Amino acid sequence: MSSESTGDAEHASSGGHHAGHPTNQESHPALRVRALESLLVEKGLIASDTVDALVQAYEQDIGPMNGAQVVARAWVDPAYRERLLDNGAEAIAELGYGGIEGSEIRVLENTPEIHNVVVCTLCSCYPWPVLGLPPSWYKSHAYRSRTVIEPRAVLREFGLELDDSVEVRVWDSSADVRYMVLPQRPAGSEGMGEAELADLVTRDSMIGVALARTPSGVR
Amino acid sequence: MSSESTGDAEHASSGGHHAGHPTNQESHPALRVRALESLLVEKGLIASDTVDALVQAYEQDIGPMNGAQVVARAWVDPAYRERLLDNGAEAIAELGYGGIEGSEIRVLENTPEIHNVVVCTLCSCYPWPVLGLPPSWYKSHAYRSRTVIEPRAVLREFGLELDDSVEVRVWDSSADVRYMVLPQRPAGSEGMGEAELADLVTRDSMIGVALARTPSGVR
Amino acid sequence: MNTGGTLGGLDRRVGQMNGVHDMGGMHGFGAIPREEGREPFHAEWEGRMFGMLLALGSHGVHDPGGLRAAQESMEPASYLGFGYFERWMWVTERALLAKGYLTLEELDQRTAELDARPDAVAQRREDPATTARLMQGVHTRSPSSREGSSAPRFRSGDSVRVRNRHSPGHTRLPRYVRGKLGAIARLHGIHDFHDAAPEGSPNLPQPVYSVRFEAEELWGEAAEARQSLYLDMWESYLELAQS
Amino acid sequence: MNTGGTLGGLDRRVGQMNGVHDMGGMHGFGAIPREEGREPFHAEWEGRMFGMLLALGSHGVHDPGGLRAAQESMEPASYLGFGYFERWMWVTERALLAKGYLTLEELDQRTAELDARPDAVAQRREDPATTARLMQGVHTRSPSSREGSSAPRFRSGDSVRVRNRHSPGHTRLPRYVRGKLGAIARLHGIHDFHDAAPEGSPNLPQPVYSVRFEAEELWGEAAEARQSLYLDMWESYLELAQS
Repeated sequence: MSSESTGDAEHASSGGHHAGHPTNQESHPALRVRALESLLVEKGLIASDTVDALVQAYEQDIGPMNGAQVVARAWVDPAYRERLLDNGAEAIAELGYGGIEGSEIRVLENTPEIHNVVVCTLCSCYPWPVLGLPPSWYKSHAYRSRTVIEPRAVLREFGLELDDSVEVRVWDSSADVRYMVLPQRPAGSEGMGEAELADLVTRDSMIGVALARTPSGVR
Repeated sequence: MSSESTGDAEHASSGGHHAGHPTNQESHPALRVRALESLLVEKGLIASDTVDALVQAYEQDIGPMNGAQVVARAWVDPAYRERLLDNGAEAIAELGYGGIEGSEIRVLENTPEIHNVVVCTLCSCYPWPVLGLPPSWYKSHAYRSRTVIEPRAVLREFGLELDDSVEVRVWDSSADVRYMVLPQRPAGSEGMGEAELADLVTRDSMIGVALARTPSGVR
Repeated sequence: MNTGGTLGGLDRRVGQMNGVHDMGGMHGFGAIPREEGREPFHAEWEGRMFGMLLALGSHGVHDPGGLRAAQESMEPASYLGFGYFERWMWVTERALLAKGYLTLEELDQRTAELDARPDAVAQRREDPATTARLMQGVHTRSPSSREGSSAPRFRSGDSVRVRNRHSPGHTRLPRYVRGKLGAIARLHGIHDFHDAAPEGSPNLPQPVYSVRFEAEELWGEAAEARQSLYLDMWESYLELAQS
Repeated sequence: MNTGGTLGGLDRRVGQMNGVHDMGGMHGFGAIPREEGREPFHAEWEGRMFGMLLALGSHGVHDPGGLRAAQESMEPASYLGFGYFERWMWVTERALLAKGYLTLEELDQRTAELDARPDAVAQRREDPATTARLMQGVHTRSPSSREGSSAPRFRSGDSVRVRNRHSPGHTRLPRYVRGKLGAIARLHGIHDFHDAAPEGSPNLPQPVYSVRFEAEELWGEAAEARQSLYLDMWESYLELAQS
């Protein structure tokens, strides 16, 4: 298997031999990136605290916990759910989320009859404000190539076996609209509050490769 | 540019880092092939003289000089030309050529109205008995990908500018039939004998990326 | 996002229409890798690279809208062999070199210096005002819809045929739908158009539609049961199908 | 060529229908590399590798007809990154390992030994009888046409539509013609069929046709002036077009 398919971390350790790389010397990406940052700071093109703040934002503040709140709200508030399905980005902004890769977000509702799953075949487009940066598998060549031609096989790899009566809708994010799935509210979650419900909403369930957790699976 | 695009020799020198290669250790192909041959000889799976004979055959005996003789004969002998265009492999066998990758050979006649050019997009199929093993450029990803979609641009890279009135026929060798082009007999070659004519016939003219040489270009 | 300008000389014409990045429907990439390390950054350098990429964009050093096209100008074997953040590193280096902000010599030299002194403390530069402005954009929505002058040509339910386009240059039209029959599901509004345009000709905003395809139309007998596919398509990708 | 059997466990089902090897019409591979070194072998190891490949085939160690499919089972980045003879090395190693003729350990060990002793003289083994028999095949034609029991379905001039096939496994049907309209130019006779078949079902010989396509049909507006394309196609790839 290529380093690509096992995530970037492993790739980092594979070192040089990069045909086509515009450098004279082969070097470990970690070292190369340090050199790049050092020069850009020195030349005043970037500030260290800007990079710090961006890293911190996408490591800590901007992630699937945001989308989970959106989903939980939609589960308890029918009027919000309607606004969310009608204009995702605006309804998401009501909860304070928005920004890069979130200008247009469309929310797709899973039902007993229709299961939605999101992919980006041409690159790795993803709704950053609600889900953060994509996980490695979403960026993998396997996920990008296979999801449009054999979604049921892909979902089975994620442990999700759908009945043949369910329509699988695959959304390929080729333009400026980003997609997020509104998973079905799990049975047994009646009477739970928004915060508790948000704990049931996983990243994978908002991409469409999994269902939301059932309460028994949480407690 | 990748090592691929500059031929195998350069690639050989680029060394290891082969993700997906079924070996534990990264090694130079030259070394690996020596190890492989050494083991296969030791185990009695191959004989050294067999490998010697095969290398010698494709380095010295089986090459475009064979095809050139076929073309020269067709230029001087109309009945042979007819048999050649009707059943290439049989007519080629009349001159003693045949063997691996030559079971079915179809010969394509270039005319003032029609220019034929041969490619193999899925791999590198080639009529070995008449042209030998293919040159690096024929095996390159660039030639394989581009020739079917922009043959005139490809031919221009080879220095061959065809008038827009000429139909360009591209032959993609996807099955068991192999293709060879019968180039137009050049002006000024009237009265030349077969051996002299064969000297005008280049490998590239039998693939279709060039014309046969004109006598002035030879002498 | 800003879509004017070029990425350090790497404009959309260097993107590849039928490139290896266009992998929808391809076979051979194996199982989906599920092992997860630390996400989203598996190593510190990935985070720094990502941060630099965004920081440079806010300075106008590159055009964020051209980043997809720039990646496509990578050699195919490298595109497949590189990891996600390595591709960004490649694109960023290229942009900085092309615009003259850096030379290859100084980058190589600095790399060698740092290699020799692994414990060197990085020089820092603080710019709280710029950081605050950039972080505002990270957290605040700016809609990408445009005001449209021309009325959309298609209506929901219209049967459309995707044009069989194969011109070189960047596009957002994947190969697997070209020539196929679909149906307009919804109008998304008027959006900037990102495809490569002939030099000097403007890329005017166009209506973008969500178009539905049945899996059988795309994949023939290989299609799975009850699958549909939705793709966002600019109006110029489509023509009304003869019914 | 022999088309039965498998290549050391690498049968045609591991080949890739929509694989990266199917590169007709792709962009991004740049200019055609024209520098020529020594041809056909740029280095001694390339010739030895080639000779071994043919020598092993004559022993039934692998199935020459399955070699194309076996190459397609390479990971895409490796397929693109390897040179031509390196791909054969990969396929040969795989076949020998899978059939148990070699173990990875002994191959690695021998490689290390030879690395340590670069001047070691290779052990030789002579087998003039086998060599003579093999060289006879190298120089003598054996037709690949088969006797056909069923009459060909199509006649020259027939308008045919290429089936939109996307099943995994080896095929000789390039992606760029699927779904397209062509015309039967000529019948080549009955040939063995090489595509992946479901396990246990026989791959019966079929008529093979030379089919002509107009470039506009394949590439739309990107087509060059007055271009046509001829492709050899097994009968099951085609259906009569409604006219």
